[in-house]
Amino acid sequence: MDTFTKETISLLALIATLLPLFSFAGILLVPGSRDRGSFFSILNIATSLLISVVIFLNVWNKQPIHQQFDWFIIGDWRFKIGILINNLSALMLLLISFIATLVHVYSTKYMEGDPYIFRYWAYLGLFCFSMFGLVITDNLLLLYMFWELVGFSSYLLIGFWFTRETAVQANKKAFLMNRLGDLGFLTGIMIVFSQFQTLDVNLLFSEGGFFKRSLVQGDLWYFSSNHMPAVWLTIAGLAFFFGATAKSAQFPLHTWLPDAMEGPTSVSSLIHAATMVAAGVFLIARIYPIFNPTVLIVIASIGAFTAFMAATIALTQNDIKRILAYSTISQLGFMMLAMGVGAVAPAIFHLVTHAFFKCLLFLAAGAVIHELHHLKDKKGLDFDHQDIRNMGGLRKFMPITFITMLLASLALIGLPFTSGYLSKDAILIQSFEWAESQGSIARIIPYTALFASWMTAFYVARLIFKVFFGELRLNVLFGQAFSLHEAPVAMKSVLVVLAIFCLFPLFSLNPFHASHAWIIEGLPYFSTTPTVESYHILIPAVVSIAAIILILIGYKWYGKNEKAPDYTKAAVFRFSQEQWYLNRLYKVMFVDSVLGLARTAFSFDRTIVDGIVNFSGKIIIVLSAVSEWLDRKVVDGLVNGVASVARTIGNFVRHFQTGRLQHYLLFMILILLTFFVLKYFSQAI
Amino acid sequence: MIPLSHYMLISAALFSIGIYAVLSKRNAIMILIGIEFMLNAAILNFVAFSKHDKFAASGQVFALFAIVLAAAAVAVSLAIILNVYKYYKTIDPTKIDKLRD
Amino acid sequence: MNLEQVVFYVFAAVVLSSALLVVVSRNLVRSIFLFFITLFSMAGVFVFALADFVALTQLVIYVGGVLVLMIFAFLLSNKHILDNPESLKTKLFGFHNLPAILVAFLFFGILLWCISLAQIDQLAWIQGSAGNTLEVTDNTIHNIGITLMTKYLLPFEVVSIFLLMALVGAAHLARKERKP
Amino acid sequence: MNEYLPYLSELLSEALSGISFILPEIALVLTFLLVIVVDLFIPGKNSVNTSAIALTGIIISAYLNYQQSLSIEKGLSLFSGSIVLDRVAIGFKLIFAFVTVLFVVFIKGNTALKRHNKGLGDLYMLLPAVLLGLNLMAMASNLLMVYISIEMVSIASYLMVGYVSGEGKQTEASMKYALFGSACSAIMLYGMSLLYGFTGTISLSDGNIIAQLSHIAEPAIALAILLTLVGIGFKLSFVPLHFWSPDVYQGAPTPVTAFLSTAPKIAGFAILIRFLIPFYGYGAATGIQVFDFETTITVIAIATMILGNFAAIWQNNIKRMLAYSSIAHTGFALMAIVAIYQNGIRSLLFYFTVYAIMNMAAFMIADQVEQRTGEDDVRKYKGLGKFMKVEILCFVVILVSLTGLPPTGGFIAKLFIFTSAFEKYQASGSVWVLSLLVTGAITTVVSLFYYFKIPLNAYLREPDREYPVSSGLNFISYVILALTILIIVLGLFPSILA
Repeated sequence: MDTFTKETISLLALIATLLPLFSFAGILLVPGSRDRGSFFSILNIATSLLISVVIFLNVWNKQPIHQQFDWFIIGDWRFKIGILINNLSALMLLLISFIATLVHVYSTKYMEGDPYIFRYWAYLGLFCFSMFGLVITDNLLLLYMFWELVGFSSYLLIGFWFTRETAVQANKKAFLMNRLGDLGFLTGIMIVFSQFQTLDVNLLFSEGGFFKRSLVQGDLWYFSSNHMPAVWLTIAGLAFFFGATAKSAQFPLHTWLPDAMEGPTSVSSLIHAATMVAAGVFLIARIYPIFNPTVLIVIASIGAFTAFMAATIALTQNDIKRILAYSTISQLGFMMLAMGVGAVAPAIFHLVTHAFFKCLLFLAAGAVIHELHHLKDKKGLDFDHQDIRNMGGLRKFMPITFITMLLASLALIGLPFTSGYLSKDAILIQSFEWAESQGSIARIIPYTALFASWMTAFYVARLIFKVFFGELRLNVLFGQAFSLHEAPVAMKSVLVVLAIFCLFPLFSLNPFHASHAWIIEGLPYFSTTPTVESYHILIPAVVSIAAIILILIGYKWYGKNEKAPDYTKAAVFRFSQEQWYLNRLYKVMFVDSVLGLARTAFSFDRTIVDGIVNFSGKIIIVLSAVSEWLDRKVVDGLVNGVASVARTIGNFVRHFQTGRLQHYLLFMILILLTFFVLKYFSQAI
Repeated sequence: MIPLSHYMLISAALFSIGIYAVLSKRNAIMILIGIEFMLNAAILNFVAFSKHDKFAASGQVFALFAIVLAAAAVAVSLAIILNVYKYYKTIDPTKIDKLRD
Repeated sequence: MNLEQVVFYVFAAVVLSSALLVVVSRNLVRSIFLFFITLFSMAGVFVFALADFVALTQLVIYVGGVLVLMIFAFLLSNKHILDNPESLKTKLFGFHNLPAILVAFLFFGILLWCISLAQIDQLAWIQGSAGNTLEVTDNTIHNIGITLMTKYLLPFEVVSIFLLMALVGAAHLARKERKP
Repeated sequence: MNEYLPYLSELLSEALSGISFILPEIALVLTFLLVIVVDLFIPGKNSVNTSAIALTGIIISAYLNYQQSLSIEKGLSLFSGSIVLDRVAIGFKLIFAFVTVLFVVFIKGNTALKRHNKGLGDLYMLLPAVLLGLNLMAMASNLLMVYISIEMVSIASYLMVGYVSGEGKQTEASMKYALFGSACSAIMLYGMSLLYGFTGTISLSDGNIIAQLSHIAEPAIALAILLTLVGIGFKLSFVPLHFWSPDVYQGAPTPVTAFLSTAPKIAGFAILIRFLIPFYGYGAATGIQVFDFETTITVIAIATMILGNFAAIWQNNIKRMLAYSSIAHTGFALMAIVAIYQNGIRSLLFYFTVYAIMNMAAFMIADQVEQRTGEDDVRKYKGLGKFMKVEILCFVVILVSLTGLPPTGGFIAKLFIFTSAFEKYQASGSVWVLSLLVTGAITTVVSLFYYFKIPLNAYLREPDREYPVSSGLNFISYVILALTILIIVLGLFPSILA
């Protein structure tokens, strides 16, 4: 298939992009029954997927495709737009179309029976169109347009169940947060344009592009005959990052993402886990040369902090989708961190692996929610079908869902043999290496990330154990025995396909080492930091062992309390013994070699060991409470504060609008004279 | 010869009196009269300076146009004030404040 | 001080004092007649600036047009319009007038300051206007007639449209509504 | 008279030679007269005759303007410097003609105006006259023409606001408007008299006025200029001359409000540009700066943007809200005035075209909603998204454009202005311009708070009452749809205007 010319490939890319738009327009414009559109949408998106595969095969590790034509000319401004497909965009194109196709298939069952389902298909089409456009465009301005359009279609989908007040609120919040971010994006565009007089991504950011050729000398930033103060370079970088912060839900603009879980779960999985939130990361990768070291440190710190903070919050959540939402934020934090430390390729690699396993987690959670909701409706019960405290023991009823979700969880935790292991460890290793070359304070960043990754193991374990192990707590709650069913075939098969993508072989032949993964090798920007060989063994080991220990603690806390008869034969039981073994180990260490109080060994074990476990548990709870408070009060407060300041100013201004003509004239003349007096008697203006 | 500054003085005083009338009177027609004072003050300036602009006579011509335009504006404003009176039974501008924030 | 100056300052005094009386008078009819005096003496001041045609126009249009229009407005409408709403309760320097008085004085002060700063009597263009200055013997009407038909032809024609528009429009507003 | 005799024929021929360049204006005058005569002798039912004549005349005049735009390359000074005809003026004139045509269509679709039992003949009489005034505003190049054209537009506007006078609201609005406006024009006239007194000339096109002003102390000049700006600012309704606009916009018939918030405002900008050009041009040529326009206009722009956007948050009456939003847009456009010597004028023309389209469309939709449901309160828009599908969908696009988000014309327009202001900042490094940019960016976000209310209510809230399944489309709906599509087309292909 190497015979395609550049023109053909650009044309194909254009077709792949326009097909979902075609389903959007077709469904909305052609009238029909309320449940129309599913076949049409799936057909279109599947064709897009097929085309994406062709494009990918033709572009990957070959010459990038770049086609342009004139867009508009006003005065001296000549805008060209076109299509730029390099490794990065070909990969993204494939990823998005693949996951979108799966989610489409899944939705046929998940959204079945919704009275306005045709709109759902239409909105999905619009979303896919904007996402494809965002990925293939070669112009920052057009990128910004698609960026907006992506946001817009996501609001449509979050607010899809608009009769719920919470959905409307969530919608509004997402909208405002993203607007704040867009301000940053626009500022960046303007700075870039005024320095370089072009917004062409290829000209600006390629090897030997304008950014590489511009240079900072002293306080000035030069490019050919233009120059401006060097601080604008930093501001531009920060501005673009701010834009990415909103879209990729980084601190402090992350709060919209958990709220956005009000939308249908299939939407959450496509948009708020796999694709749209990754747009920020994609943007950073696309314009990477713009960031100077100062901005990169900011990116790394924000990423690490976000990863840590979101992980602590996820520890105490009970809504299954919120846990996953916070874990998404945390993982996006990892990607940002990777960007900040120069590990662009691992960041994109993590983006890809994360897209698969997080999508799977959401879809599996969706299957669980779907079944419980079904049960709720059928029996006329009243309980929260997204609360993990109401679940339990589901692995008996939904074995396939359980196994696939387990695989995805292991990938999220980053245990060996999964895809997540490869990408996450690549990030951690590079961040440690980076910290080595940066100096002591910078070490905080990788250690924070490390800690966050341990917490990930714990909350994921908690989620899995609470949902799938033990007894169904609804039985206790309502005093009768319910039985649930496995998800329908359409949903189940999607889960299985995605589960395959959570394993290592598709990404790297070596299950323990990511450096030869084809995605990493295919992407530019290898880090310049020196390799520290010891980290390549030490870090994966530390991460994996700690993760396993934490899973066991999780099991002790959340899985063991249940008296399931067949536990003894399950493989998990052995692990529980090791947990016990570990407690003994602690006891020996504390009792013999440190404290030497043999007689009260057992009680000491109880107080110290459990105390420490409990204490650290408490600290984590406090920490997460603080984070959540910060989240709710400070960040939301900030948004609300902005709104209330705006209202206060507006109200102040309004007081002058008394309705009386002479007041108006009086104020007018007074303001005029005041201006005059200020200008010429006090020199204030 | 009367110095120009004296004309300016008269016009400034007349203008300020007009401003006062516009801001304080409780009758829309008095406001109109105040506006006429302000216009007359401006016209006086034009006329006074026009003395030194014999050929172009910009000032005097400007004054003529201003007088004519003012008359038209007064006619329209009076028609409007009459309409207001028809609905509010008053022309006190402090009482006509239904449109407000 | 010669006779010319004396007469000028008398006119000026009449202008200002009658204008002040207009704004402090509580009776609307009296105000309007004082307004007539102000406009009339204003025309006198114009004559001193050698603008006899403008003075005439002032008399014809303002006194003959505007003032009559105002009086007609009273006559056509209800006579209650003549009841001055402020006549009963307010005094000249009542509290509610205070902002207006302050603003008027502030404005006056700033105007005086600017006029003195600008040194009106020594303006560059006036210094250089020898030969372009009106004399008492000059006839301004010819001059204005010619400039109106040449230099100011466009404004002159536009104003005619303007007046027609204002006339028809004002007539529309004042017209009684037809019964539907 | 004898002094003039030698020059008389020369003067006359100069005056006559200008006539061939004001054909669009002559067409308007003829239309004006024809409308009056026809209205007088053939009073057609529902004013079909007069509206047809007015519309034809305006379109002919627009066509003549278009012809001019093809032949005029550089500016022509006509009628002894009374007016200047250049490409910028023609651009403005075409925008005015476009808005006026929309206005005629709008009047046709408004039942309140149609029911007016004094007939609409006089309203159609006003249209060519007000368009003539607007055209002159775009071309005026001496203080006399500035004054006359502003007055002409003002008086016509007072008449239009009070036209129906079927209820107290409208008469109140027209009285406030007329008295506030007359006071402002009196103040402006005083300012002009001072300018004339200081310089001895009323011409704005030669540098003489600046050369004379440079001999005078700055505060005196500043006072004269500020007083003159009062009259211009009344047309633009920038702070502190905005007080009238919310009340008047709310009270006036909706088509009139739409027109007033569009054409005279844009014309005010045309005048402002004419007024500023000698100051900027002469200042740049000689290095003499007689008055610090940059700071003054920057301060005004910042205040206007803040006031317009922040006050709009509180409004629930749709017309008041759009009134404040138009104040906010004035502030934004002033940003381009500050940056005038860069790509300023071009971007300003684009901005105004887009603004005219979206503002007219927004008011048309608001009017349609009011006519079909009787609501002008945004909180009562609940559930309208299902009832008036097409109109509300268009409204959302228009609001997106008003906010300045892609892919609409409003976005490109704002981007142009931002970019030229940013270039200005780079050239000057002034803190004021920077704060202007910052204010512009922040208030853009603030504007979301109120624009967002409409789709929020229309789509995301359950209606309080039952609507019929759907309301049909009338010809105004198609006009709205066309304007909306135009806005998107301008957003995607801005070059079609260049």
